[in-house]
Amino acid sequence: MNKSKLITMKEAVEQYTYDGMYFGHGGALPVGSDCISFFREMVKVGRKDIDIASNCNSQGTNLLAAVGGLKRMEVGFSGLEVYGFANGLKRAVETGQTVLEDYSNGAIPIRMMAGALNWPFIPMFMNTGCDQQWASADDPENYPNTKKIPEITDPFTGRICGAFTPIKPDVAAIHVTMADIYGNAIMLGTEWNRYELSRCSKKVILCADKIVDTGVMRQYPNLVRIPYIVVDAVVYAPFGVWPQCSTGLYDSDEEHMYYMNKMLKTEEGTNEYLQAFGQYDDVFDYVNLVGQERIDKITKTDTAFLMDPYRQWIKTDAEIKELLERR
Amino acid sequence: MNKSKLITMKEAVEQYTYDGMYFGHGGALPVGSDCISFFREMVKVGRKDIDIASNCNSQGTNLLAAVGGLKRMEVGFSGLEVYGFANGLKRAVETGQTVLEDYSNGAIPIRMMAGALNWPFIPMFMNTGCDQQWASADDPENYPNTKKIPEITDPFTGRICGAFTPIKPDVAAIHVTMADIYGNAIMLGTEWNRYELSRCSKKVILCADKIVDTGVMRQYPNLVRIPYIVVDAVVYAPFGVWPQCSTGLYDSDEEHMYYMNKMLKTEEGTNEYLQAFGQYDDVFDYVNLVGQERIDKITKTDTAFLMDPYRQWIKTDAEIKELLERR
Amino acid sequence: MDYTRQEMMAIATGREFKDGELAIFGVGLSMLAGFFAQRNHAPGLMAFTEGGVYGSTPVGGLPWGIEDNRISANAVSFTNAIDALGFLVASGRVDNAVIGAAEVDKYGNVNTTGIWAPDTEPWKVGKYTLPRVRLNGSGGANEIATGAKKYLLMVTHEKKRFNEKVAYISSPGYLDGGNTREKYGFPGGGPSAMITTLGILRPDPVTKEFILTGYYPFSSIEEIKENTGWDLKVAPDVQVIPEPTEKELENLRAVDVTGSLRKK
Amino acid sequence: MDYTRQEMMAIATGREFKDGELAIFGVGLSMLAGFFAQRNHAPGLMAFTEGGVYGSTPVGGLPWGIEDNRISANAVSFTNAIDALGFLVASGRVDNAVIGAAEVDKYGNVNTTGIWAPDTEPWKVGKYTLPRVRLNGSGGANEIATGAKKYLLMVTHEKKRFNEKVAYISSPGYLDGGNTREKYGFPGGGPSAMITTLGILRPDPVTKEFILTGYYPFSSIEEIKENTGWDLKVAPDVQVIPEPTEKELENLRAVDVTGSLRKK
Repeated sequence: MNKSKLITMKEAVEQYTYDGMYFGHGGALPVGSDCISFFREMVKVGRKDIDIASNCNSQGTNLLAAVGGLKRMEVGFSGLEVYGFANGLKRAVETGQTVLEDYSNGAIPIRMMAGALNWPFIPMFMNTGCDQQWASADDPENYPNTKKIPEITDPFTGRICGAFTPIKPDVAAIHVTMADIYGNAIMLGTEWNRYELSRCSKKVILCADKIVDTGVMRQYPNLVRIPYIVVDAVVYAPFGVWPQCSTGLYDSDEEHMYYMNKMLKTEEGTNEYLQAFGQYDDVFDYVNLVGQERIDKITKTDTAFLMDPYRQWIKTDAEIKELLERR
Repeated sequence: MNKSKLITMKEAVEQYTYDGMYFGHGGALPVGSDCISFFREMVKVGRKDIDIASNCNSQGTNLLAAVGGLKRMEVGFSGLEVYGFANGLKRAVETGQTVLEDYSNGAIPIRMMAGALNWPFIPMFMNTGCDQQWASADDPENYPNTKKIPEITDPFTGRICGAFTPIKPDVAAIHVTMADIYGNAIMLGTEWNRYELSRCSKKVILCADKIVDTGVMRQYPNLVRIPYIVVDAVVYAPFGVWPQCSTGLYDSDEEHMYYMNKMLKTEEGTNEYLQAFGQYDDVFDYVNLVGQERIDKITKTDTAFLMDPYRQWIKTDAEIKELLERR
Repeated sequence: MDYTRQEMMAIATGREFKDGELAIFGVGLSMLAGFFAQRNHAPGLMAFTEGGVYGSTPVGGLPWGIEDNRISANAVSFTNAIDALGFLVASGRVDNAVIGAAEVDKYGNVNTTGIWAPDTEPWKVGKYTLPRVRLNGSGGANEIATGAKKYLLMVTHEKKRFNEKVAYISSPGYLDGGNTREKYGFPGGGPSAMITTLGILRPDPVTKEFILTGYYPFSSIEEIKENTGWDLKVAPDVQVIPEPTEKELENLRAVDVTGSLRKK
Repeated sequence: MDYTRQEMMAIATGREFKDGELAIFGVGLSMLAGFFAQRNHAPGLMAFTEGGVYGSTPVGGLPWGIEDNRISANAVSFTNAIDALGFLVASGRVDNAVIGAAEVDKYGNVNTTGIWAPDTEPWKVGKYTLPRVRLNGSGGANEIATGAKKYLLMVTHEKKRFNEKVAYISSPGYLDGGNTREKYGFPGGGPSAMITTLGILRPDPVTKEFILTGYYPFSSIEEIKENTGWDLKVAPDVQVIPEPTEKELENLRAVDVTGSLRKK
């Protein structure tokens, strides 16, 4: 723990992502914490043919699909909950641009855990006896499919269950509430699949709403569910989850959620959206784009008190800029 | 979350434990947090024929074995680390009183996780190709044994691995640093297997060093790895890990660790030990038995600062007595 | 009394929850039904979300999603998806739950994945063609369908949604009826009722076909049969479901602060 | 220079660790060797414990156990056993590790489980008889043996501990040598060295039999062969292992604050 891993968003996307990679993101459900600004950056530099292991669609995958960058996706839930269908992804799937392989919300994180454990396969009673088992978008000619989730016999009781493959992404970008420069991270709110994802991916990039001093880790080591040893890079990503919510820091931006999803319905709308919200230089510039008015509104969150114990350790923008320059 | 689950140690052992039960405990490693005073109470009331799933021996299992109450144990590590062999358990195994079925420290928690998931079996590459697989204390006549960890073929790659049974104890007693009366709990220090154990057991009793107000849970919900819904009873267990350590609260009592283990070497020594340290009425009486001198020594721990954020929510003994009386 | 069909459905659903049960709800309607039950008659109902949010009630209106800050503001515990969907739901621990459906069939199988052009459904053509309309996938409903001791289907009663056979089974009910579900060893017991905007259907204990067991004061057996895509059988003891009591309506509306169920 | 055999063994072990490696040590000797390496030449060595204690160094002396407060006082992260032993060790992520042994054999198999009366060993009699002396079991060493990319065996060099075949394999080395280990698909590569109080043995690349590759200034090939229970082969390029440098000894003793290795 003797080397800073803090790099810029631009550097992270340049150095760690590439066309055709198998990518994992996390991630609470559609409206919860996900590394949305990391997806924006990937879209900005035109990453394509991305294969994604996703516990759940978010505005990030919705955007990547809308620009045609998403080749394939394994996912449990492809909508936006109360905000409706994810129009960008929906369009990509219906036109055949994105191959969507369906699992459930429970199966994806468990397959990531199995990847972290480096297990050969996992025997389970979920996703069987239904079209998650019988229909395979990767192998559509064979229905009912017997290879996606093959049947296996429990050697102890003789019962039949389904065998699942583990997930081991090449790269994962993970939103966290706070991270230090070494890669120790604290998440507030549900972890969803982020803990398992940080262990099953070959490379891990943290997108942190706040960069904090390591002092907070030593005071609250039980909160540090992602320690430095599994992390390759740390990115300062203020409002990186916007327009979705980051527990403790800001609420969902309802207006923008609807607006963004509406725009992603068509190619033209997507271009228009990117003209307005895809043009910025760095994260500081991006925060200006989000704008003070929106920020004032979304940071009035009922969950703000959850951040109180940690405020003394938060680094200012000036300090973060200095840390980046000092490298 | 509308009902107090706080009961006394005596009530917990009376109401939830029974001869012949399949019991889980947790538990860091031998010298770390385990519900030692719960074991003392089980010994006091003479529980016997206990079958234990244990990630690791501790002074609790060492004591239970020493009095002949341990029928069988599945365990990863049966010693006391730098303190040497666990003499009570060692004696019980060598005389054939306790059947000890060996697994590793990794396999036991994973089997508990599989129990929590209610999986049929788990395929792994650990504990195979060695006597954990070939030697079964439950079925000693068959060596090499093919039923304890049978071979199974990965349907995706054809590789051979071992199939393990899940663990689902009837009852678990779990040491936690802090619990509220509803059963929400915070652990400081490594969880070891306690999280999985709280999910795989049919009944769960928390043994808490401190009883706290629910306010601490609402301030630090990410620390609450054991929520009320999986908990049946909460017991106030001050110095409940003594002579082992409870991170944030007290260190190992080195002198007593050696002394206790030395006494457990023989039946006579065990009786003498219980004369001195097995006679008390309730947990308040037990704290007197531990004694102020020892308490002063072990509470001077370098980990004390880890408790600082939570002190304002800790209930006093008087408040706890009132909560117990008010039922 | 003045109430909407949606409110009747939410109250009828809420009545199925008993005090002390372990329960999981999705967002929207099903969460309203659950928190209504907790407020009305089941104060000890233990609810959690798919992501492992425990001990909380929504603040500031219904959450936009189940990991929204509105459900996170007063939690006692945050864990993760494997905890909630794996350890608690898929394992068989949950007592009761609610799932929604775009399409259901007479054995309680649920489709939330896609709509196919006629006669292009995977099971008809033997391959997995692209859906005409991509829906949301199974989400956590598959864990509920395979793991919950029992669960409720909450569906707007329209003919296009109630079919002899669903295009795609996202979450298995009783599959082809009878004991065909048993083959898969699911820890859960299967759907105990379809609670709709028109009435309540429950499975025949042997054939597992859903039959009409209750209708609302404002609906009728005839209306329900007309809006069901299979030849719906009617239970000999079919009953009129009591309309909401004043207390029930009051409690539901206290939960539905934004009045989302009152829109007709 | 004045140093003990235990100190030589700890330093020789520490030399095997490179900067930036992910490593796991047990308590006692192996932890001393590891923290010595971190202090001496591998400041970026990333060490953790079986229970998931990350980023810490011992305070107040060597820990009594690996979850002792002495190793918990300055951690940056506490997780759990599945994280450490499952996700990091058994999975194949760990670069190097140290395990101890009560008994080893010529293929690097380790026994830490029991001592049997002569000719009652399970593999000789075809049943699992009671051990004469019950030892500690495999602990987390089995995960290291099956999962670590490579690992070191640290053993006091006595004839009774170095046998043709161990009574019980607690943690597999190369099993019967050659490619017999491969059948089990372990993610890890097997033991890379036995570092003893008398010298260093390494496996032959083909037969996997451990042969003598180095001895200390104070030991000899003869002494080592005499203290080994199998017919120990000697590498053609066997070397004298450099004695501790002043800096090494200083750094080791700074870690071994209680002088536990200086006791002869």
